[in-house]
Amino acid sequence: MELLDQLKEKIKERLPELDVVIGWEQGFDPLHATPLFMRTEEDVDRLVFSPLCVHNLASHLTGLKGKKVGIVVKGCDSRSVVELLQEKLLVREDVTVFGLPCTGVVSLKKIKHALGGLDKVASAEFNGNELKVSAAGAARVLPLNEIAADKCGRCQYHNALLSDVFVGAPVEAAAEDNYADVEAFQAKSPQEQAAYWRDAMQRCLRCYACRNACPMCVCRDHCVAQSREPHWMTQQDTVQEKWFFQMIHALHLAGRCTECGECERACPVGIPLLLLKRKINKEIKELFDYQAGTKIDATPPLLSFKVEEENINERGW
Amino acid sequence: MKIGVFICHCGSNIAGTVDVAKVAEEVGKLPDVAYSTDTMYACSEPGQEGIIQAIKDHNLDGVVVASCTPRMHEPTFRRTVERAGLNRYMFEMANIREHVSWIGKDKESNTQKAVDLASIAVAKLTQDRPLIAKKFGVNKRVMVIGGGVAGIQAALDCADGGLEVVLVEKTATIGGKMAKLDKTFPTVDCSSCILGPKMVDVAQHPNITLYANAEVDSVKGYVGNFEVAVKKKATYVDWTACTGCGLCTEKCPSKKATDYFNEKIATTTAISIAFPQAIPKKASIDPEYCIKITKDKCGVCEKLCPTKAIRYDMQDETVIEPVGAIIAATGYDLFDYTRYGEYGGGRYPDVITSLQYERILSASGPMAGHIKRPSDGKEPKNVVFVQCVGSRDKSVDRPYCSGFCCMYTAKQAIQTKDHLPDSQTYVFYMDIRAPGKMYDEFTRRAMEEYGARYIRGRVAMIYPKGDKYIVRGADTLAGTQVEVEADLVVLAVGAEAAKGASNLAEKLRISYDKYGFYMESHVKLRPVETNTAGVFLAGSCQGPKDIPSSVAQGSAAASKVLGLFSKDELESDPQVASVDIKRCVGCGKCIETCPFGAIEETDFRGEPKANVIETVCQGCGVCTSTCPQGAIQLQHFTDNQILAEVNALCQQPLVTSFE
Amino acid sequence: MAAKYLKKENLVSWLQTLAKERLTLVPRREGDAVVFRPFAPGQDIPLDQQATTPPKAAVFPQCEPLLAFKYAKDPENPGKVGVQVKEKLGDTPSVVVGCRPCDARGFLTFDRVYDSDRASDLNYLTRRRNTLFATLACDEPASTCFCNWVGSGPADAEGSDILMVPVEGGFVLEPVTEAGEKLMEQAPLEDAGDKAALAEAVKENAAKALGEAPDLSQAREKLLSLFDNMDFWEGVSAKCISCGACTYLCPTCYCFNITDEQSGAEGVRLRTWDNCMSYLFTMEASGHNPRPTKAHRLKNRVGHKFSYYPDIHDGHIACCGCGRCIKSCPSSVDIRQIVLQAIAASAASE
Amino acid sequence: MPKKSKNQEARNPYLPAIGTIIETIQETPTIKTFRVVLDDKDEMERFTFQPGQVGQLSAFGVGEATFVINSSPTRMDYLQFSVMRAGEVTAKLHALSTGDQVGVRAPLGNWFPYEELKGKDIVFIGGGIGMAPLRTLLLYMLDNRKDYGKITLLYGARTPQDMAFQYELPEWLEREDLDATLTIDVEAEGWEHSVGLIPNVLLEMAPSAENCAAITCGPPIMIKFTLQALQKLGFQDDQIITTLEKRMKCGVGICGRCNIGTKYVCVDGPVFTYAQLKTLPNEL
Amino acid sequence: MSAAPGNELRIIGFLCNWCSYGGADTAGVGRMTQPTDLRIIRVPCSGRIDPLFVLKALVNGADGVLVSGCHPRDCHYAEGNFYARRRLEVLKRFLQVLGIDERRFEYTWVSASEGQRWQEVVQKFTERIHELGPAPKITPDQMAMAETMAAQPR
Repeated sequence: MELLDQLKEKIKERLPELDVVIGWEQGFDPLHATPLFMRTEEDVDRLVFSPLCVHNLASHLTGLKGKKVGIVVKGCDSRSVVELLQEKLLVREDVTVFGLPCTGVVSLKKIKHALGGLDKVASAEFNGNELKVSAAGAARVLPLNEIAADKCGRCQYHNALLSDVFVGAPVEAAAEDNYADVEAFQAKSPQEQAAYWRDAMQRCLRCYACRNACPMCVCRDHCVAQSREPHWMTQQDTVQEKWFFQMIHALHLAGRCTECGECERACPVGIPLLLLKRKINKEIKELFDYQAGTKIDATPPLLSFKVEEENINERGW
Repeated sequence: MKIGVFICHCGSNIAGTVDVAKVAEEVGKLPDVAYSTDTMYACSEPGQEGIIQAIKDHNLDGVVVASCTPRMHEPTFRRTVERAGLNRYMFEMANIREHVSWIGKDKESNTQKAVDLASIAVAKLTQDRPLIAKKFGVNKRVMVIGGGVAGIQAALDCADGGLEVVLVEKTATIGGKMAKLDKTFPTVDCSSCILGPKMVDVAQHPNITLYANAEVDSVKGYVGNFEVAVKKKATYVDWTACTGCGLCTEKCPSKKATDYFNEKIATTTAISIAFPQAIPKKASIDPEYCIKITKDKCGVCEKLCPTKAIRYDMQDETVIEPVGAIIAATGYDLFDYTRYGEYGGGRYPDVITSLQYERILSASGPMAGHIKRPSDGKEPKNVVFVQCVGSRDKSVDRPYCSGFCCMYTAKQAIQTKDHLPDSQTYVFYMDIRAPGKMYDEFTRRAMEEYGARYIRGRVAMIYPKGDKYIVRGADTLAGTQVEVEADLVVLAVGAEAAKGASNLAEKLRISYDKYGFYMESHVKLRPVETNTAGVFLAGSCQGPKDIPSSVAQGSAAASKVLGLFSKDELESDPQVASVDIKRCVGCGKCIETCPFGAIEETDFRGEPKANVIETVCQGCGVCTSTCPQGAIQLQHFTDNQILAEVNALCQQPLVTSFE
Repeated sequence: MAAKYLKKENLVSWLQTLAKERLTLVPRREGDAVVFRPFAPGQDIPLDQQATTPPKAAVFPQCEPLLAFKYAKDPENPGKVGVQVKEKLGDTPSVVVGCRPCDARGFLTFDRVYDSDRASDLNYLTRRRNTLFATLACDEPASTCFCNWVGSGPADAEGSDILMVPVEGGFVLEPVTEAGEKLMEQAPLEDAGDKAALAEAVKENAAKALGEAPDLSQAREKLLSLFDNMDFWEGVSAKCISCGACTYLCPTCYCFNITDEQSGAEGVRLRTWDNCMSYLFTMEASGHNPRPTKAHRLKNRVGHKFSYYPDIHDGHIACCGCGRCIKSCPSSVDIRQIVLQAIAASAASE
Repeated sequence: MPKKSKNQEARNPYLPAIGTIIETIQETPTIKTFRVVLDDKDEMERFTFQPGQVGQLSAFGVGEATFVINSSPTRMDYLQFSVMRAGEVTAKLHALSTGDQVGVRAPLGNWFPYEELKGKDIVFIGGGIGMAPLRTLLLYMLDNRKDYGKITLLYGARTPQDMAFQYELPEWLEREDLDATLTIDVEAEGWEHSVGLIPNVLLEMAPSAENCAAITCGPPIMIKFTLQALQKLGFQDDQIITTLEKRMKCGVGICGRCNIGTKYVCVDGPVFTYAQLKTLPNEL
Repeated sequence: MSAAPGNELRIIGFLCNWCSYGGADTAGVGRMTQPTDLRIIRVPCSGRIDPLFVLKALVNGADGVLVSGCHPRDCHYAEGNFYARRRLEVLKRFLQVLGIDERRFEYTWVSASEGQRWQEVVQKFTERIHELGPAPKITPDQMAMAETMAAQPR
């Protein structure tokens, strides 16, 4: 609570010079937080911060261009802000970052699995490393590490990498990411992989929540998924088209994706989209020793080159 | 769309292994193809007339020719369709000769492949749009980089043709390698006697601005409108004041400075003038050896200088020269023979390079034209010439022939005999390359009249024995080992690309081969052009050349520039990138990746947007594949055009078929 | 026919029978989602909660051909190309089993638009006439449910052919239409007996659990009165990310796009779901866009459902209260809140 | 489940009739006119429409776009559409020539209230491609000349080259029963007519508002200032009639994108009086 | 368009105009016999090749895709192939997670003079694709089968 009070105080201090500050508030049920756009002190009083604050609020930044915007970020969210700044998609002076330390957020999908559904949640409360939920008349206690988002288990940046105001005590821990999930998936045969994606893509609705939730998908209104010039895709609802869109999304994020996982979280039909981006990130790391969203003054690896590449073999025949 | 398709027989070149009539028939079934036929020679006069007639008869709005490579006849056919009133970009070519008939044996497969390739061309054409070239003005000034004989010739020809010329020379004097030579083959006439007057012409020509001791720093712009930044390196002497009287060089107490002009066989003073005929004849200070600059003592030259031209605090200075064309004439450098450990690797004082020998032979050289051994000043008796040092040798990555070494070695053998009638010369050679006018006769004279002993074989080793050297090699004609006792060994070191050549090439955006020699546009047909419009080549920067060839290229490059400048306006290639302002989100990724700086950020109603500087854009399309939303499209190679080609080859079936 | 009882264990055999004559769509778990798919023997049929996606696609597919066309050449004159078109109507007899009352009722919103005095959408109507709904009544509302706000309820049979009320051990099936009755004839049913009373209790409890519904009748004028209050709309749309999750999961969202695709000489004109939250929805070729921001677009989405549509269609709200737009919204935008806020805000400004 | 369609005809509203282009006219660098005859002779003979109604032209493979039928119902030799090149469909249409086939879904939408306008003076004010919808009504009125009072036409374009319908302008200028004025934005060589922006020229012409209706169409900015000018001249809101353009797909009020509040431009429009527009929410 | 006769597979090549397309021409001029499966699409520079073209071809059913450009440091446009090298390498590795056999895509560098090298490249790549056989296609039938399979209890 103390952290939250400090945060509110700091936001109130800066609010007069800002058009809006983005944070979280309680959503439609006890398990859902929802983005909060604070313009007045009363708005700030509705601010919450807990492991339920899953949204990466940086996704809203490019839509607020030209405004003085404050944003509350967790460690992972801050990487998106860094990447946006690096790509000059934001003006540094226009953004005030309220950085937080974070020990992890929940995966609502995991809670849904544990509870058998999220439709009837009556209360939810965090107690140390446990979540106490009552749903459909029954109470359950879920340890945080069992319901934490996958990304939190491999988090290397618990604390906001960039902040104008940092609130709270930095978290010391940092995990290693060995891309075990990617490795495991790669162990499948191409046929198995293809079948997996074919099945998953079949239920894709082409709602583009994955794209619009992505903080780095800055084309949005001009996305090639729906344009005729260029006409990369048809509007047919075939698996190929839906799958091809995910390839576009992943490749357009190559060297840019900060692995916030919003694409996957936003997907209403639960397609594990982050895997595709993590695969590319794994390769980008290996090839160029680069991690998106960690340095403002870096150049994304696919927008640069070296005359002699250390890790790419020249592919002589 | 109404497309006409013409399948060329190319005599039997295509028709021999492709059923051209079948191809025409199959492609004719495509919905947009209104007319399809086969033709004997599409590129011939009647072939082209046939295309023009068909365009008129069938009201065609685009043409596909399936014949040879577009790299050959695309321009031809573009002109053809233009003559018929179509835009020249409403034309596509399918390469069914080089890519089909000449490489595939099976007629059926070839025919199907030809159908596919022609169909791709049709698919692309349905997406083509007329493109119109923009005109832009030309700055009729030319820059020549390099003041060797090729550069001098190019500069003089351009200047005589009425152009303003900026000549940029890296060293303190023009003249290049030729100025260092004593005599030239096959006439054995005095090098400086024939070059000197040309150098003076350069100095006196009203149209030529000469920057000696200067280098090109950066090149911006495009044909007709380059902006070249030239860095004038500090000489510590105000050249506007210096009269070249030479008083300073006489009195300079620092006499150990490296004498580059004399190929380091002597030393010079810290303040010096390269040689008596130097152009410009101005003194310059080598700061490394100047006592005043290094130790803040001395200052003799400053006190002596009658025109008060000395400036110890001089800095490098950059000037911007706007020009419309650039001739690169940066010459060559010598192979570093010290890489041959078996020849002493530079440790033996009497094993010298051929160019050092030229300086020894030169009457104005450090030995005043007397042949003496560098080690002890004695006249040599046996002089051994070793050819192909750093030429035709894969082991040092110099597999190519430097071309002129055979000739100058023969010349030096002749000169040796002239200077020292008692001497005996030996020449170890691999083959004698003497294909020029009077060249072979000349080498024969060296052997027959001047007694040079030619031994065919590589030298395996040179080692000292007493005050002499043993040159051991094979005589491959006799099939024996040979050992020759030598007083002086002259290595015919090969030519390699000038140091920094690749660096300059990148600034000029021209390509170079793996040895650093600049790439001409076409080996045979465009020898002085490059693939960058407005940049031309002359002399050895393109590959080793003797003097007549270098001079010829200098003139050739000049004539290309004069031709280019004969128009007041140039047409830009419309195959450039173009921004859809509605789709551009102003992220600047294209600006970041453009290799030519051809994209700039502009403001459109308060939003940043990309803007293509059409004359700078070279049409590579890196921007198009960088832009995620496809807002910047390379005209004539747009996403939709390439996608149409892909779809022509493989497309997903539609969700419903018509039936 | 009166209400009958279907034992849980007999559900599959009924579905098997149905599947012989009709494309039988039932909920199926796929990944983290429950979606409607053709029934296959041996599959698990998750009926305990509302499916992730509604069975909208059964009648109104995500993508369908409106027509196919073909360019044909005149053999005499290859320069003359003719074109033929063919309509493409899907008339496979289908039945959806296990959807919820809100899901089935959603099509009523379609019907008023797709079959009007002005036009009859044959593609839609052909499928509509060939599709039946055996709807499962809800026993307990989810936190996102608000069917009672829009004039419906957890056991609303309107739009369904059979209403299945879940009771201990099985379902009480109530025929709603003649076609539904016929379907029931194929089921291994028992007399409802005292199960009928149990079913009534389930219905009652569910209705009670939903609580009191606010009066939305004034929303029609209130939303219009707020039309020019862009501050309001910017406020409520701030967290929206303009994706199509809400519209594509909505049983009542009926807007669509038409695009052509061609391959060689043949092609199709496709009808695909479209999303009014997309910038492109109203984007004109000139570059002008009457709804340039998400605030404009959300205003139209809410306005259309709660004001413009009811205005044209006898007060019927174009929302079935299923709550999927709330539940599946990546930002948890709550359309209930927006409507209530609109009513409150315009009241405050009056 | 609806058993029977409410719409008795129940023809497929998405199925276009096939028509053949019998003539094209390159009106301006960006506007091309197509004269189309439906291939089915009976259908062509039966075809009727009202001035102001629109049609959807199909370039199969690319898509459909909406254009007003700018020929007059009184002259049914062909249906005329004038297409300004803007997007993908219009680009494809521009590539078509005589003998090519197109799809036609027409007539769609409402029309000018030509019956109610009988006996009134009429002022037509057209800008650029906005002249096309006016042309159909103008021709209709000229063909029923006795039914209407004084008819005035003000047609403006950016430059002389941008002026469409040049083949009939001389006739319009010469007709005694039509007061036609042409204007361009800025002076150009060889231009013998008015120069100036449409609203300014309109104010100079100062047509009387009494028993008069103004019918105007053009780019949004022109409409904005023309409305102001008309108001200055004393025209009431219900005396001003215009026609709207929106992104349309289905053309029959279903697909849901062309609405302004409760009104669907494709079926309730495109013709509105300014008075009607004022009752709609502000979302043009 | 129908696939080629006989047992040809569908292989698409994207070649830069200045080097590799010229190299293929050189091979042709030298009458260097090659398998006939490959269909070449000419682009100005390997830097113009959006990796998505390759994916589009593969998703659309191509059995193999070959990209060839100027050797690094030899780009006609100075830097195009440097960008291409990074993009194509990332693409190649990306395939490992998509279920598209990465051997179906290859990129290489062939200069305009390397006719023989081009011949070898085409030879080897075509052989490789034939070893892999036709690419698995997603057909409606297959989808229906997958659906039935997926409906089985898990």
